[in-house]
Amino acid sequence: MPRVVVDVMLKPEILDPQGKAVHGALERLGFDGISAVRQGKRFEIELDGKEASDAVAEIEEAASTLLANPVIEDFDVRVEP
Amino acid sequence: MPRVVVDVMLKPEILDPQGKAVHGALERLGFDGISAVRQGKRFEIELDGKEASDAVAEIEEAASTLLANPVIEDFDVRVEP
Amino acid sequence: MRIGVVTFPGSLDDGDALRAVRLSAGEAVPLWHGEPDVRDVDAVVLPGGFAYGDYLRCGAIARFAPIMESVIDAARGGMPVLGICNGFQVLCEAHLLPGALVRNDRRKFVCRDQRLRIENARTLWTSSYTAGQEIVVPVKNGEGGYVADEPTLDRLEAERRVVARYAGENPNGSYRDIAGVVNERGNVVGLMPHPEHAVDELTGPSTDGLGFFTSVLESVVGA
Amino acid sequence: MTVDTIENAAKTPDDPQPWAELGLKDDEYARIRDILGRRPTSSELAMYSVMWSEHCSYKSSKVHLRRFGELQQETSVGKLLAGIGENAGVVDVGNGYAVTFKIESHNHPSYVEPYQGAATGVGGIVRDILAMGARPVGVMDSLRFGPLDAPDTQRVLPGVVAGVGGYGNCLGLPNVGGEVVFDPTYARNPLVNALCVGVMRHEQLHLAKASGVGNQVILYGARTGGDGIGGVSVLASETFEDSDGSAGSSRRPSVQVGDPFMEKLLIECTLQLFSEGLIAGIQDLGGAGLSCATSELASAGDGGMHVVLDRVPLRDSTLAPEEILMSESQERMMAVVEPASVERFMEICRTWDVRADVIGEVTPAGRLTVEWRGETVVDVPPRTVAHEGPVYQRPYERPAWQDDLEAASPSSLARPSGGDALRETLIRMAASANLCSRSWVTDQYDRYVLGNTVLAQPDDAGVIRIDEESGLGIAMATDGNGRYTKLDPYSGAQLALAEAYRNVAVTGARPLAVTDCLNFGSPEDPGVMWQFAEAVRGLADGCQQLGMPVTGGNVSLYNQTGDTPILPTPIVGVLGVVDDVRSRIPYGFREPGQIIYLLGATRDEFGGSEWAHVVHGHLGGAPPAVDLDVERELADLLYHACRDGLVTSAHDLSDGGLGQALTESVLRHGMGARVWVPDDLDPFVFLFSESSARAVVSVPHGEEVRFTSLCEGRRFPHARIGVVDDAGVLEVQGQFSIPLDELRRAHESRLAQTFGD
Ligand SMILES: Nc1ncnc2c1ncn2[C@@H]1O[C@H](COP(=O)(O)OP(=O)(O)O)[C@@H](O)[C@H]1O
Ligand SMILES: [Mg+2]
Repeated sequence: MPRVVVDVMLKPEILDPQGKAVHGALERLGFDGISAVRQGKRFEIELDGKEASDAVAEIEEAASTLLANPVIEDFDVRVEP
Repeated sequence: MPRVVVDVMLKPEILDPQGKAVHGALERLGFDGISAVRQGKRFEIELDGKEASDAVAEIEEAASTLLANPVIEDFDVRVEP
Repeated sequence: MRIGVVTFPGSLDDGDALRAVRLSAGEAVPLWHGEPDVRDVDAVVLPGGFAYGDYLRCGAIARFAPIMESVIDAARGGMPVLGICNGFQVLCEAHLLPGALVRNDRRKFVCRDQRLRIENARTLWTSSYTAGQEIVVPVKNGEGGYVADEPTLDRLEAERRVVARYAGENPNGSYRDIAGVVNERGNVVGLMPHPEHAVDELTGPSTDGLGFFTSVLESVVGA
Repeated sequence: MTVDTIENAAKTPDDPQPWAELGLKDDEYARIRDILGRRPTSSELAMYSVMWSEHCSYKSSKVHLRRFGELQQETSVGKLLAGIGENAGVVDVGNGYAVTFKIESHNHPSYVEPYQGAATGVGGIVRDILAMGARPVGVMDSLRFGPLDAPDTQRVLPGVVAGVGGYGNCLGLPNVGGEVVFDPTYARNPLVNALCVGVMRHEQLHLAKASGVGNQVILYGARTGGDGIGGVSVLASETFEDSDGSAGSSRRPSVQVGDPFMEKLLIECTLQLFSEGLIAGIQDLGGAGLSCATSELASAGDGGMHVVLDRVPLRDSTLAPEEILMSESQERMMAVVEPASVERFMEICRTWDVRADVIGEVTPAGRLTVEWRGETVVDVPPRTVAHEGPVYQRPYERPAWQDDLEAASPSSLARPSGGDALRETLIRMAASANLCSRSWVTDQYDRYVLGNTVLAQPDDAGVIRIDEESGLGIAMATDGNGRYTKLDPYSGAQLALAEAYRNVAVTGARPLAVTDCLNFGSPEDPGVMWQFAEAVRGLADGCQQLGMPVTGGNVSLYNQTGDTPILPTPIVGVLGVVDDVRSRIPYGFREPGQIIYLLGATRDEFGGSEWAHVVHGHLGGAPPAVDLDVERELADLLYHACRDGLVTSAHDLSDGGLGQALTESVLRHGMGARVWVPDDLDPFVFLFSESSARAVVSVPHGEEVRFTSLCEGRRFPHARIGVVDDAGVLEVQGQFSIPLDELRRAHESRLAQTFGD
């Protein structure tokens, strides 16, 4: 079944407290060499029937109105094999 | 800079209220042909210096204890080009 | 004067907002999210809560509720609209107000009594206060951090459109301690704290919140 | 996939069945065969195994719990409208209003997945309250964790607190109280007990029974998925720790994810269904899912029900019938509806966007039958599933170590002497895990929503207004002290009762009724079983003495790690009525010049005390003496003092004694106090003893005479111990003084330091 994935991440200039907290926790666990962690959302959208490539344009539209708020977030839409 | 991405999704048998809400909203907005939506988390981990591939094993470990709860979530760790 | 309070599925503070309107001698009118328009009300309150569960992003789904089209039109036409907490989030999502509200910097829901400074006492919702006045009302949110890009923030400051600021501790990481903003025209106000929970000494930390409701009553009657 | 039908079962009597894996004992399995006259089908086996689990059948505790049923079934206001055995007890609070309340545990799931475990714990108890016909109006949470600084507490506590808040806040129910207690025995075995309270008019009461042949059985709410399958039996009958102690193995029960928004819709939808009179019987779906709801409804009603399992809407189409019957998917309810009302029922569900399906009907025969793909997979007498499960007389015996524990009196422990040492002790106690400020936790809970919260944290009890006009309200508190209970389970349970009772009374309310959650170790350990039996006996005797019924509750057993059980932890919730919430009493000193009185007698009592625990890590001796008659006198005194406006603040004394109560009272509004030690008391005993039946109150300057004559008239011990001032220090004359800032830092920073701001 075709699947479209949308990743939504906070824009770099917006503070990401969750990513920061994960970064801190990783360091406490002894992982070093990490320079930054960002946390965002991942949507997996299963399409029935429709060709995934046809749907991408529609989903781009949905991403910019609903799934992401362009004031604070960037998004990326792609068809997953 | 090397980047490792961790995707965390609820296991398929676990209820995903977030995905359900998004699915409903997409339908109300007139996007049809969608059979399911799942919403999960995406972590982008930037490494300084270190070879990403070396870090993956370590991050797999962290994912199972910190980023995901394997009782209800699956995760996927990969190096992003 | 008739003040409508919209109930979305998942609205929680609608009852409190209706009570606050009544206590300030307005006529409280319950409105349902599925109605096509706001009927004959003179002002609208979008209350706190978790409309549609708010699982995606607060206010993101409510913004598309049937009644919102009419609220957006009315707001553009100058009707007083107050969004409290979730209502503020809805107004930002609907682009009636600039900026956005994000997860609290402490990553926890926070409920506490909060000191606020009223910065602009000339909006339709704050005229009962004096500029610089400090009040105490509850704040309770999980995604109450107000953010916007620097130019927007600068413009808001320059145009005196910051309505209220957190005094004392900033509970959620809001940029420049912003607790509430108003649109250019001065009729649409978004506020993260909850004045409707501060209308009765018995159930709130103060009665300081009444001013928002008496303001709109006076301004519309006076107009 | 072949389906095990009753025909098939009759033909293949010797097919091996996994009854042991499902937690059934061999005699239990034999009994099922006996009841059915054949081997059970796999669906029947699933139903019996979950319904006969400890969690659902109370098989080890039942014989003891009967004591609660023997208590009087009325309060000082009126008869109970529903008691033990219903989803929740219902208490008449006057003016035509009734209140329903209950506490329930969700301990094991909260260890496995803290956020969701705690969240669904709140969701489950809210549905119990809703099922009685009431609008839920508030929640409370009683929590126990391992040591504050243990690594696992770092994982469990923030998740549990976020889960309680996440679910309750999203439902719009104010959180009005609870507890947070730390002890090493709760490491890997946290306790998450959630309480919900609801309000209705008398005539709105609904009961869980399926009566009226031909009435339709409707399942509504969320779809059924594969979550929590087998959870009940596995959770309640075995410890969830694997032998290697690791997390996340496959033997772990699966956990459900809650959808509070769905539950909010379910509440509003159900309340509308009630108000239009469309519901003949109703039951929430909780542990054991459909197995429980169908068998309990049928068993309590006319005794017959037919269900077509194919009509259950599924989230996962591959589920087998036994899985559908066992699924614990959240946010579902089952209603019994007259045929003529079905259409309107469906219409209302549609307005709320709630899915509803007719899945069966009430039948005359005394059988519960379930059909799947046209064949019968279940055909059982419902009573044998729901109400006539096994009952055990587990052996119990006072443990051999109990004598040594009692003999290890705290009297030999080194006590602080001199002002500096007392000062240091007071500050150390105020900052200790069990006594420090709970605001890090409670700030994550919405206490304002619904606009009727008159008192909430940090006050001694939550007070909720239920009638805006008359000011009628209710007060609620939960308490429990595992250390006291370990020293003496009988008195420990009574001390928990006494404390909750007192916490309700200090707000000016009249205590009416009790709910309880009994958290203990393995019932297969005779020592644990003795603790359990003694605690129940103590609680029942105590309720009888105070004239309060136990209206319902919950038992959670097998709380242990390896062979080590948790401290025996009976949590007691007391409900009180407030005639007019406008006269409620908060705690905290507010006005300089007011006089501070200590009510009640202070004795040298340190067994199980917070002081012995914090300073010496000691547990031994006897807990403080309980005298419930004196508790009642204190409650009565406070009620009258409150009604006549003679006190402006009141705070009960419990863990940490007077020192802790003073600390909290001065910090509340930043008022100082000058306190003196009565001549007949040692300063250390005065400050840190945990004698029961005491409270500290402040009296306005002009009311001293009236107040003292009230006490004298009742011969109730009272001592004038200090005065409120605005000097910014807590001073104990002749001993020490502490600036409030210093005290505040000690008391308020601990949890934030540990768990991060
Ligand atoms: N888990 C919790 N949830 C809600 N309220 C809590 C919780 N823990 C403590 N509280 C509140 O914090 C205050 C102090 O708690 P505690 O010292 O245990 O009270 P007390 O000793 O009077 O029983 C009380 O108002 C109590 O209800
Ligand atoms: Mg108390």
